[in-house]
Amino acid sequence: MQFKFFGIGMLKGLAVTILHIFRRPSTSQYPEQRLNISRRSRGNELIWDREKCTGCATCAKACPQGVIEIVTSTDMADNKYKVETYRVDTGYCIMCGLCVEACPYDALYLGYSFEKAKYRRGEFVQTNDELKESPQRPASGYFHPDIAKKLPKQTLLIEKATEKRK
Amino acid sequence: MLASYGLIGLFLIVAILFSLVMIVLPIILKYLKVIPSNPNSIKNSIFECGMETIGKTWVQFNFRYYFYALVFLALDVLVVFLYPWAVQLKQLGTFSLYVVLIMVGILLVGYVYAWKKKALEWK
Amino acid sequence: MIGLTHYLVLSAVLFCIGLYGALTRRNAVIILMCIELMLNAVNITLVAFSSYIVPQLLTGQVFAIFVMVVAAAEVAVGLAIILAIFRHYKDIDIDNINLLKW
Amino acid sequence: MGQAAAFWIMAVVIVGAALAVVFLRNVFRAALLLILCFIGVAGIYITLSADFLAAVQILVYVGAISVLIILAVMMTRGGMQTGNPSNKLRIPAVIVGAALLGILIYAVTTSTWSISMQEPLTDTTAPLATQLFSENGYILPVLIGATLLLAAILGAIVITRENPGNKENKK
Amino acid sequence: MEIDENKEYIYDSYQLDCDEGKIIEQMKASTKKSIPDPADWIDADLKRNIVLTSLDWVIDWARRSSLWTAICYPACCGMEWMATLAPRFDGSRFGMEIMRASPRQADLLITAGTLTWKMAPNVRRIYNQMAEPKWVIAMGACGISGGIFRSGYNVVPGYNKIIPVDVYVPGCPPRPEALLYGIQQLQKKIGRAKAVPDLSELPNPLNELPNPLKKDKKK
Amino acid sequence: MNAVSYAAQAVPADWPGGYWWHWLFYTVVIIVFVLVMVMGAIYIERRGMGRMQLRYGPNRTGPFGLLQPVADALKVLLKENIVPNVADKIVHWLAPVIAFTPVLLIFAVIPFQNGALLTDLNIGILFIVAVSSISTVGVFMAGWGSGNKYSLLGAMRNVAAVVSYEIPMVLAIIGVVIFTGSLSTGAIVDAQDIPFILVQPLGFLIFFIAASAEINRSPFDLMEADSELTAGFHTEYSGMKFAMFYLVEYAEAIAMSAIITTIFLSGWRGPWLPPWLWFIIKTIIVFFVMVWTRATLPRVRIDQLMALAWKFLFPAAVINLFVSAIEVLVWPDISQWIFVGVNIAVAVIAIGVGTKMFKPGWGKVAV
Amino acid sequence: MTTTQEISLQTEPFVLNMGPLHPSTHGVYRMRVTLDGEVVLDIEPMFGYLHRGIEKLMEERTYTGCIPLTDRLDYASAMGNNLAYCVAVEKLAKIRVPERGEYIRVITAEMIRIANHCLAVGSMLNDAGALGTPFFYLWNEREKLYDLFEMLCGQRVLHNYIRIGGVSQDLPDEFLPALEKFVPQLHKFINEFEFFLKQNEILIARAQGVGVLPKDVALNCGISGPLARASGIKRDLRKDDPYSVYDRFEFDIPTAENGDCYDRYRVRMEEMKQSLHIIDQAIKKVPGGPFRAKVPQIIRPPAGEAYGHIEGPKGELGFYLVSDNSIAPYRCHIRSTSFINLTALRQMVKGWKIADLIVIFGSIDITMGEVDR
Ligand code: SF4
Ligand code: SF4
Ligand code: SF4
Repeated sequence: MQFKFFGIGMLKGLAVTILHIFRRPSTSQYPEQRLNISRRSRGNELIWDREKCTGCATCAKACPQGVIEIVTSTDMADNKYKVETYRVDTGYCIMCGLCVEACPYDALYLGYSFEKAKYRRGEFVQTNDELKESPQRPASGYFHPDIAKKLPKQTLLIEKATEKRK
Repeated sequence: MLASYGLIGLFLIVAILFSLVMIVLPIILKYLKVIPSNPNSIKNSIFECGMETIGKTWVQFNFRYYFYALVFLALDVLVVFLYPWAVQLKQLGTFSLYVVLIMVGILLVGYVYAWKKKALEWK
Repeated sequence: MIGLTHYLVLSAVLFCIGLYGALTRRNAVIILMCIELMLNAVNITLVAFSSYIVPQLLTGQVFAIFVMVVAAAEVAVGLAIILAIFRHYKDIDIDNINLLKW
Repeated sequence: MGQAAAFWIMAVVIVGAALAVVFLRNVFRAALLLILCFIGVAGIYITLSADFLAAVQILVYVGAISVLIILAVMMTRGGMQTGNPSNKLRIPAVIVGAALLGILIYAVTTSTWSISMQEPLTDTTAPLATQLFSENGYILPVLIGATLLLAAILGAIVITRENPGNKENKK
Repeated sequence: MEIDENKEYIYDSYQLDCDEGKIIEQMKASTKKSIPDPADWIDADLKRNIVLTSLDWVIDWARRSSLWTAICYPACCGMEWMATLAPRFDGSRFGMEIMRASPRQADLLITAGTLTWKMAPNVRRIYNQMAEPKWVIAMGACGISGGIFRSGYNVVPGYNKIIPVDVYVPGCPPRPEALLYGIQQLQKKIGRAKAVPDLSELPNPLNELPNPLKKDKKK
Repeated sequence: MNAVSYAAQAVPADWPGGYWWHWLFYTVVIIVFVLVMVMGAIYIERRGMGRMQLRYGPNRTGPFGLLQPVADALKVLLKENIVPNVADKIVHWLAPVIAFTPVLLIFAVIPFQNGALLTDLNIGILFIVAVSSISTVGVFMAGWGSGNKYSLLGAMRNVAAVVSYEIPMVLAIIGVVIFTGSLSTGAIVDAQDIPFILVQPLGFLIFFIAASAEINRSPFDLMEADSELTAGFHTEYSGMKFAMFYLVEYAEAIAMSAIITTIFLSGWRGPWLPPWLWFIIKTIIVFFVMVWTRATLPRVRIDQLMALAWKFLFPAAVINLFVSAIEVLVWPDISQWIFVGVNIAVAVIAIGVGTKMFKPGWGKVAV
Repeated sequence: MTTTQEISLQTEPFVLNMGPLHPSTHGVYRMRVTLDGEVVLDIEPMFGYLHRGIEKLMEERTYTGCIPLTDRLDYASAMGNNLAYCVAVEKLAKIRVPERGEYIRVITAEMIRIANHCLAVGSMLNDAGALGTPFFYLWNEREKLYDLFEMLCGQRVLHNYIRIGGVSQDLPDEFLPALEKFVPQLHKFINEFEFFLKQNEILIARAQGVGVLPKDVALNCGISGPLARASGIKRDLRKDDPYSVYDRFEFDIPTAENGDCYDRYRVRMEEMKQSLHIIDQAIKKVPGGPFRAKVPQIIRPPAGEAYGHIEGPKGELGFYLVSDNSIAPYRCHIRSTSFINLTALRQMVKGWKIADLIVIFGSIDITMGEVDR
């Protein structure tokens, strides 16, 4: 253990900390200042487009969790599957996005919003129409580049820092 | 002089009362049902990272502190002599400085001995 | 009015409590504490005499300081002995330590 | 008036604490009450205008000696399961103590003391220094005191030191 | 003091392990049903046990604005929990940067991570040792339902099996903002509930649980 | 002169017949001062550390988060009280009282302004040192009385720290006393035409380090090192009892800042502003330095803590003491500015030599 | 060995429980520590408080479906786990990754290395008692990386980005410019941080010479990564067994001799610089073209076995996969770095103080998810 002169290293450290007081904090004050999250954000919900869905259940197969539960009935007139129930338990889903990647008909999106805290466990189970896209439930651009283009640009901490340095 | 210590004594009483009130207040509030209180045996058991304690709780402790305390005691008594000396130094003159030097020197022998015998080492 | 006698009686009481403890207790640490009580009793006497009989001289207070020095030395060595005994016998009950009873 | 009140409070505290030290079963609490007793004695010193001594009392007794005692209590806890029993000497000790107390109180109350009418010194620190360190002061006792402390340190370290040859019979 | 290289300074742990196993088995057996969400209890019958009702809002405000958290971050959600406290999101703005390692001084248990059965008695114990009033936020899919590991034999499917959960925050892991949102929901709840319900009077499965302490006594 | 300073001077120490008023006034002032300053200290610490760590710190509760300490205090008051069933109950309950009372007593002799203090004792400094040593008994009782291993470890560490740091601290004070020739706090402030931080730089350093070790401030906060001992000696404390220890921690920090202000920073003296304001400003600055070091430095280890005290601070304090004594005896009437130069040189040399000689800690125990 | 201690008294050792819910056991590690006063006589590690059965769960998921599971192994550096797993599967199924995919992988792998070291150094300093400040500075940098990861794959922590045969999505347009901005900034930060702490006396006293891991012990325990390099073992899979396109980059392997906590700290800081160097080179060379090989949604590798390993941020991270030509691995075993590095803990801490135990433990840099799996 060699020290040059006792206290020099500590003084250096003290200098650094005191200088940080004069820097702008990197905090974004959440409820008021919101960050633009990533365009590909995997928010905490699934969005399902009833019109586009063919009931092929590729998503359910791709899901490693088995979160998606699809009940279909065959509609004889159209010679198509008709989706009767499409149930997702978002309290169980891990937002991995594999189902979205798998869906061949672009009928499934991950949500863009993340403020989904609930008081009750039961509220996480969502079925059919609760899964629709709406202004409260925007879709994210994960695996959907066309949606990603429309979403606002992500705020980056790096840019904040570099701007300040200039 | 007693008057000023009287002030301190009275203040001491207030200080003790103040801190006692701070301690007793929650008990009163508990009976007013402002503070919840649901003791049970798990709650009242010892916290040790969420596990039960292993072995005795009140373990016998390390002897090593004793050496520090020993040297501390001797030096603390030395300090008692130094206070009046420091106050009166200008009037007492150089002679007292020699006396104190000798005195400190004597005790420093003990200090050095303790150091050499590694009593001041923590192992 | 509080006079010298009050202090002396207080000191006597304290001394006797200490004495009783030192004679009857079997726990070595408690005995040491009792000895401290006795020394304190003596100190009270010294200071009381000093402040009632020679108020301008402080001789008693000087003595009291020396008593404290002695007390400190006594505690240091006494506890060291207790610890040494404890280390050997795992016990500090004076009655059980035959070594000192010869 | 104030002095009387302070004296009686302190006296009660001291005697009560001292009795508790002697009779309590829990050694740690006894040590705590010993500290209370020391603080009471410091109060008594203040009523006797010995303020420097009172501070020293707290500094040395409460700050140092009691720390040592508490340390010893903690370290020797293994031998303390039995609490604080008294030995067979109880009755003789009561007799001796009571007799001594009687004699002392008799002596104290019957003798006449030449009480000086002078006011006690208010600032005791500087005169103490003069008494201790001036050329005709108590220099030799001071140095002897220092030597005593030195002896105490050395002795205590030597006593508590582990004797290397001793290791076998311990295990 | 010497350390003997070959000596094992370890207490016999076999018996302890057996005990631990028994406690876990008992716990598994006794927690077949999950504990109902406290939101239901409070809405159902709000027991106002406060005399000074006019001071309610002050009390709630105080409790709301200083939620000290107990330490419990078993797994990955702990990363985002740290990020919540870190400069970018700064949970300290809400007065909750003080993490008390001792549950006695904590108000909020944020269960940031997967709970295995082996861990369950400990978490239960920590929760029990917290001083009331206390709240629990189940963070992440694992906290809500066992998440990705739910199908494993060893994972508790959701913290609400063993302790009552006040707020569930979904995500795997939830973003710090999502957690902060959850904390705000909890704060709202503290304000709304006026007083904390007296847990002892409610149908509380906690009361019927094995007591790990008693088991240890026989040793 | 505004209202507060007028009030402070309204009751001089020797106001005839005003003994009780004097006592009542200063009792109230001290308690209010301590409580307000503790709240302020908590706020400063949390906001200051926040800013040093690139974040804001509490800013939601009340304007600028100023009510945060109030909310904390209120919440803690309303928490459940838990007493462990293996605890020594009386000791457990009394420990906070024992820890808190001496801290309040310290303020009795600290001059807020010229003559504005509860009482100016002849032995003021000695009183402070003596009283503050009682406080550790409270910590000790807490550690013992809880019956928790972590608490006990914390309490033992506390004893170790106190045992080690009291001596250097006292010796540093004696260095100051040599210059003033009095133990009274008022006289010490009066003697500081130059703040003693310049006259006694080494003494100041020693005192600052020793003080922060005595009151468990980081980097010496080993008693409650939460990364090692969960919460140290107050692991088992909840509710108001815990709040008392929290209060003690900050009240001690404020007390130490006030003492440092009095002894080394010329107390209430200063140009332009009213004296009591100077006193408060200086106290806050010293406290801020404590926060600053806390935010920067890692924690030392227990053996390093002791080594620092015994092998570096103690010899340095002795050297400082005798250098001061010789200076006072050799040049009794010279301007103190000379001492400033000499003592700074001595300090630099002492630290330099210490750097060469001093090895912190011995690390591993031989196995 | 001999005692140097001359003065001592015997005390009875006592057992202290550290963890699972202890502030500095990085999750739920539990040790029973036998203490003599403050000195650690022995520790008994206890595992399984985060045993989540990842290896077993992988046997019932498709090969792609396993990727989210690998994320949760070492959650401090999820991208590295993805990569290691995909490397193993590609070996098993003999898939070649296109150039662009390889470069993206290298960039993300180095980014996660930086992020991981930020956390490792920060939490070690936090354990040493630096009350958050260095931790938060480092975390601020980590946060910048999180931003970039989020831009790539929409998640901050558990990325699930690297896929068998490439990566899941192409780089967004604004990614490379942002990364270019980040590199000099991190350089600047590292310099500032070294100024902040490198000479700090307390840190040196706490970390230098503490918890020495001798070279032979490290080799015998199979230690890898920064821990081994701090003990003087110059071993790095990126150089020794180049996977991906690492052979095209120039970089050094920082090593140190003493193998103490301070060296581990220094090696990690140096590695961050080297990673930046690699990123710098990779940004300039990223080719166009496809980012992912044509791989069917559900792959069925031929029966056989493969071991794919990479130099993860914590050391060698390997996946051993056995396939029986079904859609899910027949057996998967993970050579988890943290677990193997942790085996050295007991030898490192014997005889140190309890405070050192925390620092040494912090300096190993483990993630419980990986230890217990
Ligand atoms: S996001 Fe993942 S877990 Fe959730 S439904 Fe889709 S595939 Fe399943
Ligand atoms: S994969 Fe797409 S189309 Fe098929 S069932 Fe799922 S959501 Fe519908
Ligand atoms: S919810 Fe997801 S991120 Fe959180 S602990 Fe579980 S697996 Fe990890």
